[in-house]
Amino acid sequence: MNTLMHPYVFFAGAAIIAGLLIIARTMSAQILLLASYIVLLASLTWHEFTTLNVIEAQYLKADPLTVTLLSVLTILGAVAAFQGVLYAKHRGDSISHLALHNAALVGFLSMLVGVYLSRHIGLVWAFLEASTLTAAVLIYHNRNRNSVEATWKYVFVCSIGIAIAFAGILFLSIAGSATDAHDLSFEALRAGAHTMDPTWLKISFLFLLAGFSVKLGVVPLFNVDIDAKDAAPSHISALLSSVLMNAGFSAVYRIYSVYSGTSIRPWLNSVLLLCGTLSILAAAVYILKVKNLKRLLAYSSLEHAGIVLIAVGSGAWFAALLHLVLHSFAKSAMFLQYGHYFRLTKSKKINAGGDYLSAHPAGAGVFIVGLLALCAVPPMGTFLSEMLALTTLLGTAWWWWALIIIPLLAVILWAMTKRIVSILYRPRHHTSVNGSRATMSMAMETIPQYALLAVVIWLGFFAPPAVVDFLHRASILHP
Amino acid sequence: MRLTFMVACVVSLVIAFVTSIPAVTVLVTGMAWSADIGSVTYVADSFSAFMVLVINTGSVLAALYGVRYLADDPDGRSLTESILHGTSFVALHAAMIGVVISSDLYSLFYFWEAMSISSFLLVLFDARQTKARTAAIRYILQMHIGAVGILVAIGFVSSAMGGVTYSLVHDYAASHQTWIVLLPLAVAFAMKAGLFPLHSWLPDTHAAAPSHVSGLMSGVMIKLGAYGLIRFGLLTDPSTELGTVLLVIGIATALFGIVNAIGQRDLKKLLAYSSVENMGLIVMSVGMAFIARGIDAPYIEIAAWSGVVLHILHHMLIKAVLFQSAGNILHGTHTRDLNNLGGLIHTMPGTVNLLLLGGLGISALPGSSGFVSEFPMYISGIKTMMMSSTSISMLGVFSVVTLCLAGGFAIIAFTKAIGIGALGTARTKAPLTAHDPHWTTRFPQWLAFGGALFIAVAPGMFIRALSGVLYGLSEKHIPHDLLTTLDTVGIGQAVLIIVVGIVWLLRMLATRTKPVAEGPTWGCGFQEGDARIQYTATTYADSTIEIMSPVTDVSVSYRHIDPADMFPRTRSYHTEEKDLIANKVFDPLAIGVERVLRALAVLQSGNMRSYILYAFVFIVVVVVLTLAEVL
Amino acid sequence: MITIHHLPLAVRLDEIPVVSVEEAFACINQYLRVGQSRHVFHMVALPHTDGHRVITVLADDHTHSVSLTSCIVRTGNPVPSLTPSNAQMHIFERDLWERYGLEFTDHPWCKPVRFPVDSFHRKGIDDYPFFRLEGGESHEVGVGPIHAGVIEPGHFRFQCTGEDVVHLEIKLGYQHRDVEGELERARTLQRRSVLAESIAGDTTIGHAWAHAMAIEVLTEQQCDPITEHERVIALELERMAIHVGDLGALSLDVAWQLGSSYFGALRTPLINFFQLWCGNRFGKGLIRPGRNRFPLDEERRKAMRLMLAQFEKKFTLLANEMFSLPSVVARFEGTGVVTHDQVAAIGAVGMSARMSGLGRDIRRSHPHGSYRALDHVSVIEHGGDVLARAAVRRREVDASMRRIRIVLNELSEMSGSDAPTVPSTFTPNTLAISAVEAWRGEVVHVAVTDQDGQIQAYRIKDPSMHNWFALALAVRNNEISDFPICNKSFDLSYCGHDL
Amino acid sequence: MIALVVILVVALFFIGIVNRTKSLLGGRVGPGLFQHVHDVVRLFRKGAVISTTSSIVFRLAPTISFVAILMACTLIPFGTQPALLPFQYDVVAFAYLLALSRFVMILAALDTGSPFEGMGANREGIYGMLVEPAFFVVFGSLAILTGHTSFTELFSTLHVGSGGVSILISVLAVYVILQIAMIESSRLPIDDPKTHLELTMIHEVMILDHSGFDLGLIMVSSSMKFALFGLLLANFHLTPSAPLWLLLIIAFGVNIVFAMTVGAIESFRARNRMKRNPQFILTLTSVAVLIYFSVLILTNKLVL
Repeated sequence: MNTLMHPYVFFAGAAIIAGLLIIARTMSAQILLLASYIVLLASLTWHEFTTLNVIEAQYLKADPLTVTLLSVLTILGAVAAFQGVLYAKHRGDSISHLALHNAALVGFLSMLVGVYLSRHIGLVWAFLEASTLTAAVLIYHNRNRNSVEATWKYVFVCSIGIAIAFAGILFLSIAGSATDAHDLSFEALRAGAHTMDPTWLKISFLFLLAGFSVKLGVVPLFNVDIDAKDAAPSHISALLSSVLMNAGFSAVYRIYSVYSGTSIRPWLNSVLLLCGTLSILAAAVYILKVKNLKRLLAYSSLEHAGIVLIAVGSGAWFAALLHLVLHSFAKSAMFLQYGHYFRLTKSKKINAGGDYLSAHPAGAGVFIVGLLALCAVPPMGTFLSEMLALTTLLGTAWWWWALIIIPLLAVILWAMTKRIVSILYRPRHHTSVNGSRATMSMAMETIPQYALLAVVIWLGFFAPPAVVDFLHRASILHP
Repeated sequence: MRLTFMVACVVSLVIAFVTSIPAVTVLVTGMAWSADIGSVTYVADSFSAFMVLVINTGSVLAALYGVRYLADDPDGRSLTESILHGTSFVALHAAMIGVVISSDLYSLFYFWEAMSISSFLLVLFDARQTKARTAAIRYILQMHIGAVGILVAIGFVSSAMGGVTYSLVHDYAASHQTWIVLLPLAVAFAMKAGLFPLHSWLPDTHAAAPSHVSGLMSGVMIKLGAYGLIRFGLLTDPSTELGTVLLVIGIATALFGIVNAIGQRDLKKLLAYSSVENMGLIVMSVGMAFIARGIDAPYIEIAAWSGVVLHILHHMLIKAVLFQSAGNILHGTHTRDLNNLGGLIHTMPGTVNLLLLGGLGISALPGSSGFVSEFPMYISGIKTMMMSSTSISMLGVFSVVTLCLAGGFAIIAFTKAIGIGALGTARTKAPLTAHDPHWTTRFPQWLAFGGALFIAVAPGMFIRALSGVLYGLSEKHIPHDLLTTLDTVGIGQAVLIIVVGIVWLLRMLATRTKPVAEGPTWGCGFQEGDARIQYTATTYADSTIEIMSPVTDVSVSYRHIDPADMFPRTRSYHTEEKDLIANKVFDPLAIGVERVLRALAVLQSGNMRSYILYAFVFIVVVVVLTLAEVL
Repeated sequence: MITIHHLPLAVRLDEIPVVSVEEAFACINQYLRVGQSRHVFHMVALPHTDGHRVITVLADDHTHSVSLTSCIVRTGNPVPSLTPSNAQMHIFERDLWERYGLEFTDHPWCKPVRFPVDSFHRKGIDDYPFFRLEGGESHEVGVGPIHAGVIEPGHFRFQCTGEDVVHLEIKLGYQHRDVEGELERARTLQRRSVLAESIAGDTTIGHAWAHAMAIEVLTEQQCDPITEHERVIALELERMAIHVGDLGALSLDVAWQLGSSYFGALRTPLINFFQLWCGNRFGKGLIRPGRNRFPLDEERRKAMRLMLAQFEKKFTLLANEMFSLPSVVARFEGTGVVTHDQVAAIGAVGMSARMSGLGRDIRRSHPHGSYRALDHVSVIEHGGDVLARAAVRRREVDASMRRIRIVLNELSEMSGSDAPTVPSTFTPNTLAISAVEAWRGEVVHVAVTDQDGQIQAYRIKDPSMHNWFALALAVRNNEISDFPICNKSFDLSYCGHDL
Repeated sequence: MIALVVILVVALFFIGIVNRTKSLLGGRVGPGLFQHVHDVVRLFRKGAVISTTSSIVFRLAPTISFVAILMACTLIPFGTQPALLPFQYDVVAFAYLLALSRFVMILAALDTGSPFEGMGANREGIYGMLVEPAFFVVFGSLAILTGHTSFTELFSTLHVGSGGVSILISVLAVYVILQIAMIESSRLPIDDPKTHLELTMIHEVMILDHSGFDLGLIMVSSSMKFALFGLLLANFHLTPSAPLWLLLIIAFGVNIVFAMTVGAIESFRARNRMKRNPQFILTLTSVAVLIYFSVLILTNKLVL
């Protein structure tokens, strides 16, 4: 099995499945193919877990971070694929429409696998660019004006971002050209970084960060990400908010870990803090006026990405990774539940909701627990990671940043709670036509959402030491 | 709903039972209980054990009441809601116990937040009403901001000491400036305790919460704020300065709370402000104890601690009685507005009797537990007046004057609550159709009142039983004459109650043969008198509010009659009581912050060019900041 | 509009012009617009073939004249109200509305004066439509009709916000003695005089004199100067007695026990002099049309001088004490202020007007009897508060004392003549008006005779009619605990209102 | 025990003396000295009229109020003779028993649903609240001066003439306690029971609807309240060395003087404006604070 499951095998398999998906014209075939892809994904994850830190292709190697993110990807990918089928069923999409969607999904996920596995900065860049294209198909899935605009913008801005990142890579190679490190693989860079010119390094990091920010969904290029999450189907938004963000993180974090071996580490930290703080600020600003539930969730992702960057910047890497993972689960659950919300109210608007507790009791539970997770309060794991991040920050020389961040987090908490609670409790107008109630099947559909949220609690507080230890290893990229 | 909560009630009882046994053991043996759960150590010394018992009693009372209260709940609730409510209740109970047995800041923070969030979820019960929803959200926001204090303390202590156990906090305070760690913690605790000026969440939240929860929050949860202040005050070797600060804050809180209680016409808000007052008294007494420790006056210290301990007990029991009575009234009449009540004693005698007894108790009148719990506070105050230092003596004067003023105001507040709400004639139809709830609803109330009565007649016994707690707090033994004084007070109270009984019997005997006629209340012979000829909650408070206008915020909407207007048309008179601090400080602040943030939102243009521009702006900004050596 | 320059007057009914309602009302409005020197004396309605003939009597203080106008108001035909433009008209219009069912289209305060709202069924006496503050947050205080003191019945309804009174409304009319009806029905002078004396117990002389004057003018009789002089003494003595008594009552209400006891004691010699003069302490039976039944002979004049000398000494002492005692002055000052404008607007009369700078005084503006020769100077205060009212009383007591002394001196130089015999039939179809400045203010009696020379209508206006409203204004925005002293400082008549 | 007897005896004639003083000063003979007692006895024999609006609170209140005053009586010593129930800090209990009596009477007043009684209740609550600081500051100061904290111990060492320095303080304290007694009993300048106007009264208006036995109890309570303060004042003058008969004479003498003072005050001044009462009572507190500082200076705790 191990030998069989080489990344090449995976990519080949993925390509075949994608191809079959496009031509398969029956629902059962689609489901079968998707399931086989998930199995493929799972076995790759298992394979990489067993062969940690082994260079497999020239530039593909799995470290604990890769495996962690792959696990998340597998779980969320499975849920999203399942949800995608349901989504198509509810919308009554044609099978070809679904086929395209599924193929794009497979492609998208596979590209992210590539991002996670790559050990070469150029390769990372390439996989990310490729993920943009597949993601565009998924965002475009609804085929309405809104999604056209969002897709178009997404592709355009992503390209710009990629271009900026490419400039960053160029600057890096300029920095590296003066030294022996011609190879842009992470190992080579780490070995040679300390000999490079700090100024060039700084510039290249800036460009890389700015370029990849579009994937990570942080300042400065977060806007388009928000628009995309708003326009995409809810299960795709869930993926954009979780695994794609993880991919962005993976890229930025690996670069960061390379550069942090040099003298510019304090500068790197402060830039990340700045970037994180600005993200949280932006989230606070927009979340205050947001009227659209989906955008609310998207802005919340912006906030959490900011927290992750702050955790990285203040040195709480474990907290950063934990937060990233937990957020992936929590936010996915929320986005999936948003799908139910939309089905019940036929609207993205928060105002359209109300008395969700009676309309969809099971879904209301997801919203409540999800809200708690996103607000990082006990007994949610996010509480632990956020607390670790902030207390670590308080222990650094930059402790006063916390005085800016904490009030902003409070504002976000207030705004989110207010909106979600109003969806849950505010009595609906009797004149409203959106008085429909959830069906039993919808209640059953919340089971995966609860499962995701259960992971958030479990990982936070009852995780076995082995898992915690593995996460610890994953968060420390350079010994 | 009822069934779910019954499960919660049973779980709560189990928790109470399981935790009370070690707590009692600790109190009896004086040996601290300690256990490692996971990687965390939990410790219960005698003070924690005392708090555990307080929490258990309060929670069990609330749970018992809640079972029946929720059975009368008129709204249809979904299963999610029921489960949420029950779970949150149990979580709150457990989290409160967690708070008092934590021995490091991490677990404290965890339980603290858990306590906030579970109480928030409990408050959400009635969130279908906009007011309750707003109150709940304000509550969680303020709690969240407050809890940041603990977070900050964790940050400082852990970075400096490499850990956050209480002993490390102690070491940190000893080696650094104490206030760096104490101040943020104090903010968190003061927020929870509802200390002035951080009290503004309390009245709204208590009013919004279902009554069993209000009682629990007011009787128990806010006490944990005081617990935190005491715990960390003691950890950091309290000084006279710290004591003075707490004393002053306590005084401000007590007076502010009770004056504003008078202004309320919402029965539950009135009770909530009274809780603010009582927290003020407790914290004032804590301050007194710290001062006494600073000047090495053991008698005063013990007296002050006795006051704290007895008052925590007394307030927990009496507030349960009062809030649960308010709950009965709310269910019976569907209103909390005193201006709509009146005459309840004829339709809901069972509830009003309890309200009366509770009112006597909370006003600290002789014959009640309130009197014995304030008595040691007076002892410490008067004794402090007699100290040699002028400044210390004046602090004593302040505390004594506060106690007596608070007592006087409490009389006004609770004669208002009872006299306007329950006595007289009905002001609207609501009280006429009300009736007492099922007797089981009143069972926990009588239980609580019985406990309070027991404290009232045997305070000495309680203090003896809690000597371990007092020793734990002060490391000193209780002076003998303090015990005798308290014993005498208890006997005196018993005598008072008995003599009232005897005189009442004598009166019955004397008037047995006398003719008794019944007639309308004297109204100067006017025949068309109606309920309008009665003081209302608003006008009853008017004079006090006028005297105390600097600390109250009552807005009147009423168009004055012009002097030249000889024949005024009918007009209406409305008042609205707001919280001075919330209305004049926090709300403008929040609005200001929101306005600034909203102003920043212009950056979201939807224009793609500007999106891309941001990337370059970001890069340029970082470059500039780097060149300026800011980064 | 017919204008006559002296009082008492008698005017033939057909001399009073009858104009249309609009014209009459415009005329009244125009008359009153001139200023504060003019006010309404009375408004009388007489039955007419198809409705009522409303005769309005207006007075001008400067020109010492009285003007009359009249109009026919048809039954069931609402007419515009004068009240919105002249607040002082309200009580007269309400009176007409209540008595005769005349309807006013825009009367802002069309409420009963004496009877229940549904005055024809008269079931509930206490169903008065009080002004009220809505919202359920203020409360009402109702005082009366039975009061703690031994006084007449009347109900006061306060709209309170705590200790502060927002509005006071007064409901009187628990007695309905129907004095006016009795006076119309009475057939002998004797009975009429006795009835007139008991219109208001504390204004015996004032009402008796006004009545006597009305009869005198209807019978075209002249009193001799001695009688007129004696009546002045009686009127001023009554004024003194009541003022002193009220100062005592004010003291009691501020709980100044010395003042209450000694002012009470000081009142005694004054009313005891009436006992000496006419056999009872209230001056009853003294004044009859055309004559006084009891002469003020030399012996009584001496006794009076002596009494006044003793009284003056004690009174000055006690009054000085009262007006210098800080605790008393503090209670009086600024309490129950009625401003000059308010007083003018509601057409207050007598001391209730003079305490706020409005010098309305019949003795000066429309002098009757000996006052015509006396060149009266009114006592005027400007504060408008309880202190001003107390001060007016005190100064009027002094002024009355001086007046009595002057008149006493003049009396001793006069020689009497026989009293005229007053016939019991009157000039037919005549309207007679007489006015007396009693202690409370102008007492106006209007008598109308039919073609047989019998009294067809007898209308009395006690000054309280105007002044009750001043009390209501005085209490507005005051403390409710100050109401008793405000009330006592006006000391208005319940029965004078409820005729 | 002796204190209780003295209080009961004083209560018999106190109001009589006040009324007699007022009548004499007002130039009248006035009612007999024991008219008050006759009234009470008559009331005890009478039946009652009870408002249909009222409840058990209304009926129970006079009893509780009476017992509270009675209990307060047991705290007062007679010179060196200890009180019936002496304990440390019984000063607090004393004030709170008066408060209890106030509390129940206020509730009884509100129970009738009458505007007048609500008015009285409201005023009683506020003035009672305002007067307490003065009381506590004075007794706290006396505690500082003597080092004792119960009435019994306090008065066993403190009396006018116990050391020249404390005369000033005693005089001030007597003044404050006198005024407190006047306020607690709703007499001038706060209230005047004679006015008989519902709108201006405080205590009298609260009991408008009480009749028969209960009204009798209330009247007994208010007499006893006066006597209670009378004995407090008398205690300032009871020298421990004097024999009992002399002490009794002094005690009754002080009470007679007290009653006559009340009568005189009520004759020679007018009542305060209602809104000025809080200021007036606060002035009393400032006198109490003056006492406090004098005591601090006297005991060398405050060095200027």
